[in-house]
Amino acid sequence: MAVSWLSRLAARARVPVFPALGMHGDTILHRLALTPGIELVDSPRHASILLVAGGVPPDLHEALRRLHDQLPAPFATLWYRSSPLSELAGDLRVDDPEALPEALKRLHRELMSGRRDSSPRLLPDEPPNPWEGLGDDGHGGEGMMGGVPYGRPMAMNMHDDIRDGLTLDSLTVTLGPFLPVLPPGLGAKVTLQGDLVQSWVTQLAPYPIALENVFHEALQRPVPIAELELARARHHLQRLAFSLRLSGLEHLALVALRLSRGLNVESRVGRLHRRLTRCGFFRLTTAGRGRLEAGQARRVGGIAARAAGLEEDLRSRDAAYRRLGFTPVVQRGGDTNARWRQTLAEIDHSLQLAFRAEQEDLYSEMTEAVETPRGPWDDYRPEDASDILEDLLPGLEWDEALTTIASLDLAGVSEWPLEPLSETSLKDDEERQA
Amino acid sequence: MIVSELLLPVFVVLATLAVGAYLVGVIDGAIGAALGAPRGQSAWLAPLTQGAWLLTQQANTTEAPDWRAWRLAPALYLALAATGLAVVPWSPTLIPTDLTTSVVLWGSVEALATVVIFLHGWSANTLLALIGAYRYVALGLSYILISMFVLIGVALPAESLQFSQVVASQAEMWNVIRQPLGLPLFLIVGLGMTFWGPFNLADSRDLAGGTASAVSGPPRLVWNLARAAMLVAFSCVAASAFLGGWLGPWLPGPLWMVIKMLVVLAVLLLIGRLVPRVQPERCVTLMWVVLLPLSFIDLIWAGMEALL
Amino acid sequence: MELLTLLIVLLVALGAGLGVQWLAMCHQPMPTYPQRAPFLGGGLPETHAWNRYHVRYYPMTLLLIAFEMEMMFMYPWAVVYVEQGMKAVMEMGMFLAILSVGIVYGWREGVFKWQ
Amino acid sequence: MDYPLTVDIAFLLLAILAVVSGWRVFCTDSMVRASFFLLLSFIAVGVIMILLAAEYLGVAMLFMMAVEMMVMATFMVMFMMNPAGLNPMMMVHQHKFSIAAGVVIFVLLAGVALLAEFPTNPLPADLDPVTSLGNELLGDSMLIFESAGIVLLTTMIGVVVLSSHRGRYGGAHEGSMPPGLVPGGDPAGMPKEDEEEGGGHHHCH
Repeated sequence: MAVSWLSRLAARARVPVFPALGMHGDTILHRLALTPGIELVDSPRHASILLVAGGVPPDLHEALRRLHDQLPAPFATLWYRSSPLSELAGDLRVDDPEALPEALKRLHRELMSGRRDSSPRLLPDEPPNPWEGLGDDGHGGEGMMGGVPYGRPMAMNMHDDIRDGLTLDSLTVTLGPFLPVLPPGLGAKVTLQGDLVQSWVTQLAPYPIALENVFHEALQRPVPIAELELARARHHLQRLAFSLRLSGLEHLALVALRLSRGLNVESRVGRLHRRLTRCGFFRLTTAGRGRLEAGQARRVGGIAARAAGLEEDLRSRDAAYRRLGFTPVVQRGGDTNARWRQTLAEIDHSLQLAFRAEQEDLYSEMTEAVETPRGPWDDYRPEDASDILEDLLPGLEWDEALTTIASLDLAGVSEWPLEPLSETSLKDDEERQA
Repeated sequence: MIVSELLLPVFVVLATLAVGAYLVGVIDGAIGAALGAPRGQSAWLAPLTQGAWLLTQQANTTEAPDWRAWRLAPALYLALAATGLAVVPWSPTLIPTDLTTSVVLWGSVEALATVVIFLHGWSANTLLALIGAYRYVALGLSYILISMFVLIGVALPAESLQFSQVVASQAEMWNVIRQPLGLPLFLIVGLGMTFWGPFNLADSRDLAGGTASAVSGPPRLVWNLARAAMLVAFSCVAASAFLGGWLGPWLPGPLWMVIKMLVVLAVLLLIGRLVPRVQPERCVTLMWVVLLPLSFIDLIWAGMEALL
Repeated sequence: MELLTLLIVLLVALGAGLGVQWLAMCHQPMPTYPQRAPFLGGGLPETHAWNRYHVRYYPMTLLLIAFEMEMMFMYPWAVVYVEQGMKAVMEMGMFLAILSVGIVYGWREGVFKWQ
Repeated sequence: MDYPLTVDIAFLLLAILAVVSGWRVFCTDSMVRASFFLLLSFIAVGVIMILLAAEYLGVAMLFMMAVEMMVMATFMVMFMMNPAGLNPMMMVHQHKFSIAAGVVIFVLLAGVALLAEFPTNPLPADLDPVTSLGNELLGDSMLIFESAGIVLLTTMIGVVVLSSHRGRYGGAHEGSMPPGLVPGGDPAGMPKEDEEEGGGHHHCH
């Protein structure tokens, strides 16, 4: 009796969803973040549903299995535009973004009421190394530091520290590809000493990002500049939202997402910029780290380059843009802080350009190259640059390292454009709930 | 006699703790909704459903945790919150624990909280929880001095280390006016103590939940509850130290206390949502180089004011 | 009586905290090893996380111990402050001035930064 | 305010707690546990002090020890192999000597406690220990108090000198070179003989 009452209450809770992102899965997260009754959580231990969004490449299936097994029971897995792992072939798959929130909620309710069993464990129940009954006293350890106590060796690799030279233990772990604070798909082998990154080796490049179709079209025929610039602003706003959420500014992240969803030529970003300045975003969370050298900045391109003072923008070669009086915005500094100032300045700039371009009904004229939000696309698409992290991150504290990664747009550009989501207005989502 | 001296105070403390922790959830949800979070179910129900879900979830473990410490830490944090709340006077006669050194006892609750939070992160034996634990120690050891200065500031005019005397000394003017720097500094201490908002270094998003990243189910429920309870205890202490505790016209003392406690709570939760997380290194520098000198000034100000 | 109240409050809170965890867990099977592995976004650690953790702020902690020792003198001082008047002001002013030298020195040497 | 039985029981329980947790410090494998067992032992002693009407000292004990044991735990973890005690180990050395020393000290202290004639000097009931402590600090003990301030300042400076790696003029491994008085000039306040070894360009005039 008491239990059924408890589970009825639990069924009405916000659905805690842990997203494991596959290719192009991040767009649905922007939508879920604005959906009532859904909570995107940071750790699989805090979730009752594992949402696999987007296709997961086969070489990541093992990592996905590990992640799947880390959710505490009762939990379920939902596959959004992704084919379930072979063991989970019977799982729910949803392809329609409209139906996703309802499917998540139904799944949670079914789990709570016991109508659906918890997802099965995929990996065998074995310790990383056998330990029971082994070693000096039956728990796998040998001597002071040796053996595999409780299944794992102890940390004992004494590298000299890069900052103060104290020789203490360092920890080597592989992170990702499903760590929500990293760009989707990024995996790395990281050695930490204390909370300081000693070395970072990028093992899995982040998934290529899909840009809106208008950037692909711009390489074939003139496209309306207003449309191009709005798409650019949308991309940057979504990146900004990710970083704001990481910094604990949930409400401003939602402001940025809402802005990006309802973006039109009349939209302005000045208010968001002022709110960010006032709450101390630039001073408290993003100061002075992650500085790119000119060479690195050029390699990454786009915002990162211009934030480092390089006036490189393909738009200034386009006659139509020149008619609008376009000159690239640049910042000095090239650090995390400068990149976010640059991002906000460029969003603002894009919206102004879009406004004027719409009034004059201007089309882009240059079709051999286009400046994408990710960087210049002329002969080649912007390529993955995540290996610069190997030079950039050592010596940074964990939080600084993550804010630095969040401020950089490193993934390459996918050859396929973004599939347009059917644009029901945001209001509908929210009103349907109320 | 037993009822009025023992049972009533115990009941008051425990009830405040439970109801207060629930209200933290409600107010935080309401503030979130006002700031634009998508509106789902009513804010009144949300903490209950969340709690119910945590009760039904399986409790996670890690490969080789320090079992006892791991399970003790949330309970100890809750017990510390209860201890902190017990020193708060509700009226001139209703004071659960009226020690002559209750201000110092509150200080030791703050110091022990650091130990407990560290223990919660350490004993999980996972990387992200460990980083959270050590980060919190940096914060905990930094705010403790500020808290001491600020609380000594309120003890000066009271000529006592007893919260009831501190409240009584504010009969003419509340400390929030008399020592204008005190309350803002103390609020920062409170955010640090509960690792809330800008000072959420222990359980932050970049660590996937930090010290709580490996816990689920009932232990996580107790941990969240304890955090909210500590926020309540802190608000009560702040209300007695700076807002004149039970003092106020027309209404009975305990009611004034509740009102003031809710005001402090709302301010804390609002700051928690509006300010981004401070980077650990900047946080330590900020505490020692900016806030500590400010708390010096607060003490000197309080001293001058007390003599005049 | 006061201490008894405090003790009861403390024990009830502690007991409730432990009880909730224990009640829900006493009839639950041990999670599988893959579930118990640390969460690193699908990645794996090579070793246990417990290690000789390189704390980056250790000079600050040592400075704190020295400073805190001082601060314990300030509580009794605060109680007699108004009674003693200017004498108390002078004494504590001198005392704090000496200590602020320590803080300023530490700050100049970068003690509050990560080592 | 006379309830001897409860106080007696409380004292006994706390004393047992203090002794047992003090003993556990040496049995446990984990440095963190050892530190916090010691903290628990101190807390028990602190509460006993509160029971003995030394309220301020008791509470101050809780306060100080919480901070100190926290710092001790971080350092123990930094400097001990196998800090979490994943493999069992023996932390106790020189058994015979320490047992003998322990017994001797226990006998001495117990002897003092049992045999000494404690003065009976009843204090007025309204005496507030905190106030008298404060008056003492501002009275006869002022010199001691201020010298303690100087000693602690020395401690602080010593701590910074010994532990801080990052100096005003760059990292400690580079040698702390003060900047020149003119831009790019020689380090200020350095003895002349430095020029003989490093500064070859000084001779080119």
